[in-house]
Amino acid sequence: MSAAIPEAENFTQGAVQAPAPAAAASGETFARLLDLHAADRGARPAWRHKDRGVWQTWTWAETRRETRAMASGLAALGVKRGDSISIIGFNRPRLYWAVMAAHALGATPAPVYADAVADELAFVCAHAGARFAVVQDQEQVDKLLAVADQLPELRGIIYDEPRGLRDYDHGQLHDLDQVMARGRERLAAQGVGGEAWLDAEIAAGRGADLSVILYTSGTTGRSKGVMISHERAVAAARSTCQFDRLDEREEVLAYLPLAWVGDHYLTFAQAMVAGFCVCCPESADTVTEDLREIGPTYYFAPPRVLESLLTRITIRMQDAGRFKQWLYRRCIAVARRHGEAILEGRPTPVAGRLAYALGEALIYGPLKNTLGFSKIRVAYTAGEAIGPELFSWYRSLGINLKQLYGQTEAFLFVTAQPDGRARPDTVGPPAPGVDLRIADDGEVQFRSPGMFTGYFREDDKTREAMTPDGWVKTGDAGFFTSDGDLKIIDRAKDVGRLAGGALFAPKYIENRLKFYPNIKEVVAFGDGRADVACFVNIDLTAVAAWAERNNVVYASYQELAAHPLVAELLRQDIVAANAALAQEEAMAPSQVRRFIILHKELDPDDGELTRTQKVRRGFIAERYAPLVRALYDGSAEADITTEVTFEDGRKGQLSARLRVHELDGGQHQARADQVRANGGRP
Amino acid sequence: MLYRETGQFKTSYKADMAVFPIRQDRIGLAVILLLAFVATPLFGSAFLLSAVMIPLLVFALAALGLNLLTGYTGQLSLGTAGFMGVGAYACYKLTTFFPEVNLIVWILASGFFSAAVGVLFGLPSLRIKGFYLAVATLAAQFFLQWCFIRIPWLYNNNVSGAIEAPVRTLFGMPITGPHATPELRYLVVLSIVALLTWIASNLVHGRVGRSWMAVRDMDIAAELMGIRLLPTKLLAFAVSSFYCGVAGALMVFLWYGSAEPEVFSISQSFLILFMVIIGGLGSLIGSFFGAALIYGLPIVLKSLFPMLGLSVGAATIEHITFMVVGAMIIGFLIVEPHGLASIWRTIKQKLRVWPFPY
Amino acid sequence: MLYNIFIDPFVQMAGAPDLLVQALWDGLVSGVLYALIALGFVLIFKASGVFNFAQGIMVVFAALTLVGLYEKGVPAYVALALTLVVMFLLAVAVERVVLRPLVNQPDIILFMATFGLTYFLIGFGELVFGGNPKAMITAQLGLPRGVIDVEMLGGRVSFQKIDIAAAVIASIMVAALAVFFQKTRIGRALRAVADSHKAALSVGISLNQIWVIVWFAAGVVALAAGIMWGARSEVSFALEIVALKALPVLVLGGFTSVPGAIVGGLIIGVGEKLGEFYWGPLVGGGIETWLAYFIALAFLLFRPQGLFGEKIIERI
Amino acid sequence: MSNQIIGGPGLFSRRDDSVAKGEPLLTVENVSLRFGGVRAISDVSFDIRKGEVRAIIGPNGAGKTSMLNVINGFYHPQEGRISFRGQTRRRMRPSHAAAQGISRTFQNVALFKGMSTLDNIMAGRTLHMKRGFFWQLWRHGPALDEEIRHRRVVEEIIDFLEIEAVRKTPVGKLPYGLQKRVELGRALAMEPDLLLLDEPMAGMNLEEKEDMCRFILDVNNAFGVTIALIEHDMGVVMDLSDRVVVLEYGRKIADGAPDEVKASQAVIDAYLGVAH
Repeated sequence: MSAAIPEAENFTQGAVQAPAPAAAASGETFARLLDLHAADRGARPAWRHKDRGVWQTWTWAETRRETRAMASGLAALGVKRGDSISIIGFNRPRLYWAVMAAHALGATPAPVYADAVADELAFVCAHAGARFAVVQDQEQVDKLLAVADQLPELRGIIYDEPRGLRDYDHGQLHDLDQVMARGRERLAAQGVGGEAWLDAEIAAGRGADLSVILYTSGTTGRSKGVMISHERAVAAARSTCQFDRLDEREEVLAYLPLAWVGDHYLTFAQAMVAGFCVCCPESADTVTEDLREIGPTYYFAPPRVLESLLTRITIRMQDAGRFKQWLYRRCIAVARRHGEAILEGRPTPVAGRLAYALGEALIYGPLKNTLGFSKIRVAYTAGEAIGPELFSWYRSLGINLKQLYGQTEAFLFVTAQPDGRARPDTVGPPAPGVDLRIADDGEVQFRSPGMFTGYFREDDKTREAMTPDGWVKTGDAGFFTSDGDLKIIDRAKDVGRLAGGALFAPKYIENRLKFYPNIKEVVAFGDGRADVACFVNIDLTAVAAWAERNNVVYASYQELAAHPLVAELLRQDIVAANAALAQEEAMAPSQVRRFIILHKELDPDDGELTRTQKVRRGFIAERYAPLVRALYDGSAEADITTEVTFEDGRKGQLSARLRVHELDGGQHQARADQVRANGGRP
Repeated sequence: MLYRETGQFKTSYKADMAVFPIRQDRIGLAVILLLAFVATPLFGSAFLLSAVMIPLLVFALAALGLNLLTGYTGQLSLGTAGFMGVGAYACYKLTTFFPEVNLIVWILASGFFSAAVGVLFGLPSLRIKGFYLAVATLAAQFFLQWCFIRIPWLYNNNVSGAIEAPVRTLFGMPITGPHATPELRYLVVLSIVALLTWIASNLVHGRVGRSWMAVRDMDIAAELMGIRLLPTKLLAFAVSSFYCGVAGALMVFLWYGSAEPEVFSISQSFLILFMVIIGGLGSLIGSFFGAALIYGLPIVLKSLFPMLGLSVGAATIEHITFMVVGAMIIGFLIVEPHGLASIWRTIKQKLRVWPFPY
Repeated sequence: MLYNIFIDPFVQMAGAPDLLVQALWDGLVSGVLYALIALGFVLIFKASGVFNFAQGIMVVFAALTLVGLYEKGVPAYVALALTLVVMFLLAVAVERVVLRPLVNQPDIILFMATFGLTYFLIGFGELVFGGNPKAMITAQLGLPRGVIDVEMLGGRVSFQKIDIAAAVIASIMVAALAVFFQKTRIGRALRAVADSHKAALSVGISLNQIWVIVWFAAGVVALAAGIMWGARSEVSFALEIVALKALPVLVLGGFTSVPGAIVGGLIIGVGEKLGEFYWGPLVGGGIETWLAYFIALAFLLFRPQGLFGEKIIERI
Repeated sequence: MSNQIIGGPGLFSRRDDSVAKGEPLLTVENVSLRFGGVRAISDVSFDIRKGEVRAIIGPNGAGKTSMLNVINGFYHPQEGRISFRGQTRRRMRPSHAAAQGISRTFQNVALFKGMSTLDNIMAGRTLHMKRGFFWQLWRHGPALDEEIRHRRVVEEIIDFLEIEAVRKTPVGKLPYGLQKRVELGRALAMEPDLLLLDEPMAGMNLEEKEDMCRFILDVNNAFGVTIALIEHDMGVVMDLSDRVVVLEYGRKIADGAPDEVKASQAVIDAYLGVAH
């Protein structure tokens, strides 16, 4: 930790080498952008990492120096132009630098999810044809070694944290420190691996070269390698940076999986374009405090993160004193009334402004402070539909939270909500430079600056994914609202029809239900059926808290889920949701008639969810076939036995007898009327 | 609630190990210092300065000294007043021997004499602990007080048997004797207390403080980790007595003006012990709180009765004060055994996590 | 010099044995009083683990109440009875207000609490009965007065009758306590508590009752001590200082040993009297105030566990 | 170098190599210990070789902890000799033992309750802090620089033991398992040559035990610290230790490799003798 990391006071140390003349190059590459930043803002912080208790900080100049050392070191190991390099681990500066180092050498980084189990890992690495893998620690090394036989092309593994690896056979295993040390020596010397040589390598990079292979989370079947070229990636990032006026002053926290397009886009591509500072948390279980310490100005969170955060807030507030609770409720009420209007600069009564200002001083300010949101200028959420309540809750606090609709194939941005016109139910107008159209079957199709150049080593799939006239099929069904915003209802292929012929959009229904804090996951069925029924996962945090307050005793998740009172609890939510559905002509027929509370949480390790926590409906349907049958053959309960994978990878059998809960029509009709009475809100 | 810590991240250990890592705290401290050094002398009445602030600071300093010993190192001492006396008499002898040397030099120097005495009576602490150690310190208390009475040399054979602060000047202005202005006396006391408090915080935040607390929390473990008990404890005794000594000197020279041995009696020791307990063992700021409360309370009571229109004899008030102080000590121990400091910490914590309860 | 310290005093003793006897006697008598005060400490410490700093004040308080009541026109014996009642109420109050809320707190906290109690009692006593010293109502209580002069060892040694009475009463009291501890159910319970609280409950007495009882017992002892003391000098809070002498006594005797308290008391009493009488003059007298502590201190350095305590083995 | 393992430059630079790996680092010869009449240890001899993990096992009250106390000078045996790194000694103060490079953890956690995790481990560095009192008065400047140097080392340990999340938490608030870990950290901070662990896994659940085992092994082979440990969990002992010495009623009844010991009749009797 000594030499490499300067303490804050000697930030500006180290001369900034002049970058290679960019003129020589055709098209922009990230490698050349790094040189530019090192020249333009060499002394500004580029990367921070909470390590050894303090935020170790690297300036752009230092980042460039480190990256070059790594590049030269990797080259010494035999990394060549066109190689692909797997990058596996949690958010660590040196893993991002590995990406940059690869760029410098004209190699292609292919990040892999750190929590991927061994065979997923094997598939991705093998498919990417990785010749080298830069990994975080022993855990990843072990996984790779376990599947080494499936990776014939793998020449070497470079690890960042040597902990526990000293006794391994280092034939193919390299310590990143040594690799970089080697690199420094080579840079110092002339000839191959020297500064000049490396500059040449960088200059040799073409804008059309691959900048990254991003593997889709694979909602359906095996994941595919999305190829993004330098020039397109840069173009996309630049347009969105302008869109949100992001500049070198931003601070962001890199806490999402670095193999995910969102993270690669926000914390790598945009940072490399705008030249802002990226901060990596100390460890997975300190993210909350680290977020609070850093106070990002630009923030991205998937709906489920925001959701669980709000749940935690609510639970914590329930332990507060009577006065505080009262104050909190009052202020939040005020925020609900005026918050968004003030945020969007719409006219607001003076009294409202005053009340809001008071609330800001008493509640919103402190709240944002304890959450680490005080400095947020732009925040996005995407990946899933977000509950209207949830969405406007955050916005009403004065957090500029917006939605975007994106795809790996588009290198994220397809649509994005501009400041001042964020709606909870739509995803906004096309992002700058993006052409958007709706096919006859309702599928959304686009052409965008960041558009992918194809699926790696899978031209047939590429062809499937594109229309003959060069538009990309999103596979999502949606339509434009009157004010030109896109509204996504579901996966195009998932949109089916009820036996009655009415439209059936499972995801839409599921999201409706998921907006209730007690419900974690929902899987809706109904395609070709008479009516809609669903599986439900309880949200442990919320329901457990509820159980505590109502002293409901339980020993396990399974027991809690099976508890009749819990069933009653969820029934009320679902009735409410039905009432809301009843409001919309298209959706009225798809009110939920029956539900089963699953005895286990749906889990990526069991293949029930994708790594990005999307439900794999088809898979679940066959895995839980008996239950699905029970939902429709009118039986009151059903037995199910499933195989589960434990934390440590062991497998086991889990069986249970689950009740089928009926919802009689009349009841929620009544609710529906009542809802209509109180203005459509459930 | 007042705190806005988001974005206050540390990029260096220096910043991380600062005594006041949070910006809002630093601001608060600055404000307090400003009030103490500028506002109070400018706008404070003579009564406030010489009858409230100066005594308060002196007691705070003594309490701070005792806190270093009892609160941080866990060595119970009932001899505080004795050590204060040593400081006072040492200062008296020194300044009467060498009148030309600046009094402030002697005030600080006198601390070393009480430090030496403190070490002497700290020696038994190697073998004896807790209540047993109290005996050793009581021995000190009574022996020293006896010396103040029986050794005429100490008070230059004054017939009164008391020591009288001779007139001394600072930059040509008198800081002792009848003509010394309360403002100047106050500022001198304040500066010395501020300086010593800063030093104390340096000590407790570093190696020394850690070894003290280690000895307090688990002396055996501390010893097995190479912290040598005797030197550590003796150091605590020395520093503690130094502080008490200086406090004693300040008390006589910049507050009372003169003093009989009675001033340094056992009850004074108890009073300061109470300040430490109520203020909070093992907390610097607590010492100030404790001093403020225990010393301030009687003043408040005295002014309270007239306000209520009751004419009560001074003696009665004295008695009531005793009762209240006693009751308060018990009350505090029941409500918050860790004293005002801990209440202060709780409040601060609540403000930091506001609106959440934890 | 050395001669003055190490030889001369003993020459004096040999030279005037009558004075020596006198000194010894005086020492023994004050020793008895120290012992009585220490006894109160021990009772409470044994049963509730509380180091009761207020014991000294309880002595004064008891005496003050007695005299105060008498001055208010209550007949002596009634006043005595009433005082006992007051001491009982005090015990109850202490249990309710101090001990019960502070149960399971570290010893040091309880110790501090008794400091508070001390202050409260001082304030309270003075508020009710006035701060100025009072004379003990020895006669009214039918205690003997006057002096018995005995010709012995070529000199005249005078024994205050009250002192003899004191010694007698003290020994009766100790005997009574001994019986109480050994024979009665409660007594056994008390000893059980000293070992483990559960044990006490098994005897069928709640901890709180036990506390009340011991504090009351301590109160009675205090009253006795108060009367003796008042009879010799006068009743005032100056006694508080003297009460501190119990500390060295306990150090000598060990905190939990009744015989220790007595022996310790006598040693201290005699020790400091002889010291004052023979060595005091060398340093200008008045060494009584601190000699006791130095004796205890010196003793501690060699036997940290006290006279009757068993050796401490430190464990980790 | 941002992820340098503990054991690299900085930490453990002080490592003393007067004794070669495999040579006896500490030898106990005919040690007997009595409290008054009670015999805690009678005439026990064994040695601990540099770089090994040495287990001391035996039924409750066999004198195991007393043996550790003797080794690090907290108890003084009436008979027998102890030599550490070749220097023989009869009695010495615990602080000397510490200074010579013997550190330990305790059966029931003996952390400094009033301090944070960080301060506890920092306290473990006291031996290595040289700046005198008068520098401390000033704190800023040399004293603080020294503090920072040692903070670096401590942070390595915190990282190694994976307790970043509780760095600034008062140890009193930590769950038992973590407290044990912090205590290990404090002992490590002394950069010992010999580390005595008194029931490091007492009262832990399976997962915590596995972690602790991993840490102990890492400590042993990553920094080559010699370890002597008392443990009741036989499984753990057999996995961890190179050699085992068995005590019963203060006597040594067996000594050798785990399997030998397991086979020894005396041991079997001893363990059948007491409920386990």
